[in-house]
Amino acid sequence: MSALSETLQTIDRRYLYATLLIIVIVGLLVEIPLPLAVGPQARGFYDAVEQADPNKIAIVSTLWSASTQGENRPQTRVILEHLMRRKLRFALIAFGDPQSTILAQEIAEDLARAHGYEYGKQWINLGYRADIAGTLKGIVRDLNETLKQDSIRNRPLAQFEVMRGVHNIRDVGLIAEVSASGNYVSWLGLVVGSTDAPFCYAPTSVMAPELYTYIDSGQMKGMLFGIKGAAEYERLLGIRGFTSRAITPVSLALVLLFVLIGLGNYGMYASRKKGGTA
Amino acid sequence: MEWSHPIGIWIGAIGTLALFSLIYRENWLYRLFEHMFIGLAAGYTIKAAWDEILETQWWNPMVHDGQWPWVFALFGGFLFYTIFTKRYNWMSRISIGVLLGFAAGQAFQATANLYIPQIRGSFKPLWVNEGMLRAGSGLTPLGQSLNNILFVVIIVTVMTYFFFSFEQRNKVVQGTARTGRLMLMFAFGAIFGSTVMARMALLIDRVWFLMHDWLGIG
Amino acid sequence: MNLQRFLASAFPAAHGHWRWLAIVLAAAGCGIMFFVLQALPGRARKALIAAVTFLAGLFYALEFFWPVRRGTDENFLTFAVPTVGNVINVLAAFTLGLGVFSLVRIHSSKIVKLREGWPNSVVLLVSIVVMAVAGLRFEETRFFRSLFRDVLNSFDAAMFATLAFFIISAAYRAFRVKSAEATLLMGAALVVMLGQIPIGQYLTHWIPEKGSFASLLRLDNISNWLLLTVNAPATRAIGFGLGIGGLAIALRLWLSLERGAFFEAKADES
Amino acid sequence: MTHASDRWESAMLIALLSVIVLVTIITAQRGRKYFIRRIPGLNAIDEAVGRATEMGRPLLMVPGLSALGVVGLQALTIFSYIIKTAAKFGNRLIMPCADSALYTVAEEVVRDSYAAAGKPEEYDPNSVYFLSDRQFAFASGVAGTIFREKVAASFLFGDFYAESLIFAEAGQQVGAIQVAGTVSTTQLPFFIASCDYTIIGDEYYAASAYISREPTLLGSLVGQDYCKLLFLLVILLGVLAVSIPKLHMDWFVQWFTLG
Repeated sequence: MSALSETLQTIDRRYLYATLLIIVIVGLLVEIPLPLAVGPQARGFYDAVEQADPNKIAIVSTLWSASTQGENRPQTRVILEHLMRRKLRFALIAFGDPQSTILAQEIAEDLARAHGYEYGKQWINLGYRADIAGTLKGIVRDLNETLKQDSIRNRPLAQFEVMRGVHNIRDVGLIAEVSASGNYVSWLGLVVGSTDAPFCYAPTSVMAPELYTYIDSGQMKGMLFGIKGAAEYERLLGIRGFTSRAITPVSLALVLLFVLIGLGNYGMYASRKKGGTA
Repeated sequence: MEWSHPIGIWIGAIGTLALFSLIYRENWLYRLFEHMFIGLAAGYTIKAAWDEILETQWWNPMVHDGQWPWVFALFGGFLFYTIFTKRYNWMSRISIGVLLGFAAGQAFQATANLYIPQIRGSFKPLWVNEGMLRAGSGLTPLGQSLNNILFVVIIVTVMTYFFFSFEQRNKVVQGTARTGRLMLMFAFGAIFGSTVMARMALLIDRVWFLMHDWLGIG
Repeated sequence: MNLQRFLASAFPAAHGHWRWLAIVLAAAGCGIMFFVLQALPGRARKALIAAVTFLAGLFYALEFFWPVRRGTDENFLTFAVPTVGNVINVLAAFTLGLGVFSLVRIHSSKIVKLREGWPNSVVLLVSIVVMAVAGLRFEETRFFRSLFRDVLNSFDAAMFATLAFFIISAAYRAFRVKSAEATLLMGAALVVMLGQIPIGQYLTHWIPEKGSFASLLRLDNISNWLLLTVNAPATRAIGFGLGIGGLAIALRLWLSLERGAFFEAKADES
Repeated sequence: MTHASDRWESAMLIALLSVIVLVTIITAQRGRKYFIRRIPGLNAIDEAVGRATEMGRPLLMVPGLSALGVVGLQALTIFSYIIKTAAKFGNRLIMPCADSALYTVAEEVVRDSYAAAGKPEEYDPNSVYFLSDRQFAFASGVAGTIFREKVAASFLFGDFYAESLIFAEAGQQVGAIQVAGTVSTTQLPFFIASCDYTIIGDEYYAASAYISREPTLLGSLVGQDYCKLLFLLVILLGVLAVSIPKLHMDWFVQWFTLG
């Protein structure tokens, strides 16, 4: 028995890596059609976009680089898909990582073709800003004076049809951010208190647990819990995108981990019961 | 216009495999692609700093619109670089001080907007009757009351754990603080599970890129 | 007292060829200021740093606390908030160069001295130039887009994806549950995660979602309950502590109250 | 709330917090003695040093990826306490750094700590070294050292990110006694599950304040405690107000209702 309890505790990591890789490949190829329940937070996000004021513009802020595209790219895609379905005007803005501007632009261009959205008429990219707090304080007061030009055509904002009638935060109907960091603190601290536009957040799963206190206090109207949140949103939109396929291997990998932790601890427990070394 | 190109996909795929080789052992191929990655990322930072900010918010206003005071912003920016010298590096503390000062000044409004709504959100009635239930919450008044009591108890116990300016000899306080620390474990358990989920999603994106974009499977 | 008109008259915009003259004069002014600064004794330097930091903070503190004019949402400083935001952004954009500058410095000295691994440094410097030039001059080309999308993105994503392997092997070996705390942590992780993924939800999907006491046993309901009724107050309480701590640090920095080896030594070095 | 005048009472609460913290800091700097309790984490450190010295193998101290700032400097304060405790037993010290600026200060702190413990000759200049500023190169380098040296105890204090689990796993593998402390909440689960003791959130600041006896830190921490008490009092009063409508304390609830 002690040989088994010993091996259970020290499975060589190469086998673990191989098992994980196999599980992910199989999970991507063979879809296990398990229903995914749509949680209240993803529904909150969906309802906020559904009920957003059509005469006002939506701001979609992106704060992720390719390092977390596995979660943030599908989230950005489902949010923009929903905005375009509801024919809402939106403006992209990026903070944190300079790459965010182009990453969001690419997704928006791709979806704009499918929805007949024209750059400058229904949507615009306001580019990247290095300092977050100063920019957000400026946007609350005067959007054009703070941001000056768009990022793609480098022309003053007033020249774009999508920005007509948009002067400050009171002309914004929805604020959504897709982020790999804790930047919600700047929005909550400097913007959300100055408007009644709903504020929704799409963090990587790592950040999600910290946000439930803001959902409870009503400061955040909705939240997408990493890749799972994106998969729930795809179900709400009735589309089968990448996340609906990816959620299966994610689940299998989690099950694998819990099984391994169980084995490791059982091995330790069994060997300790016989006075073996822990 | 197309965003990707077969040659680019090949380089990306080979780079992905080279960087994955780190899990086996640090090797020269990993180091080569890591240096290429650091260089490309730094190069992109230069492009973004100029295209997105310096050209539109500093160079154009200064040169085309005649707002000459922007020259002082260049001087402020230059002072950061004195950090690389021995004699003048104290001057970098001036520009750093300006940025720190601005951030510190915003702390008042940020703290108010971040924490006052959470204090207000913590005013939860310990006894809930039918009328006070949120529509569609699916909870009975008793259920909501128990939830509210638990919520307030956890806030009090966890906050007690983080008091340092008086000795925790009193048994009740000690018990409250220890309960607080155990309650924290629920929060950390949730973070642990979510972190694992986040990392798996990143791996799946890469494996799908290798399978679908590169090899055309699936 | 309208601060905006006063500033506009104090710093009038220059037009036509006057622009270049104004810029050159201002630049000369900065040059002189550089030598004046260097001539300052240690005590005056510390006072200057403290004053500059205090004034920068005073702008936002005053703009927040000063009562607004009746019927409007502004006080005498609010007009300047966008411009100040631009100034900070420009300064922050200059700091982006610091990382690149130190990278170039380290790796070029590695090449010059032919230290071990210098070929990788050459690759690094070439990559910086290729991406910077492609991004600034050839942004609308398929070359740049593929270099960005297929190459840079792939490397960035791959670097972080290796974490998935680390976390599986490290978590498996590190989590030998030895204390009550670790047991509680693992139990919470198991329940919260099972309630989030389809496989976990499938175990109890046959129970009605709402409306009956049985629905309390659904894994996704338990998971949401744990997140909203146990995890939320715990993170909120930690947040209060860290938030007040953040305010305290902001005050110490704003008023230069920070003492201790690092802050003293730096300023007195002359 | 864009301006304080949107809800004066809430703004005054924040102003009151600031006044409290400023008063305690300035009085502490003027010599007033403030009491900070000894957090259990420091007992765990003493116990770890004691058990480690019996094994005679080296002690590892890692300041994480912290840059030269508040968190990094306080990690060095905690390390100096450990060095003073362990100096008399003569265990070899290993301290790899990931930030070149922090490395220069770390060298000074370690040398001064040995001198303060009356053992200047024990200080080995090679014990503190700059390893790499790349996250994973640093992590795998430190893990390699842990396995090669079979360190007896591993102290992880400062800013940690995704690589935290690599340190914790390596230490667990060689059976080292591990004590960690960080303010990075997202890394705490991994330290709690694999280290013998973990110092959480604000405790990190309390540990370094207790050790350094630095007036500003002590004053600030005591001020923060009073502010936390104030928050707790407001919450309890609020709960009372909404639980017992007969008290007619709606005015109190309105004070903290924004927007």
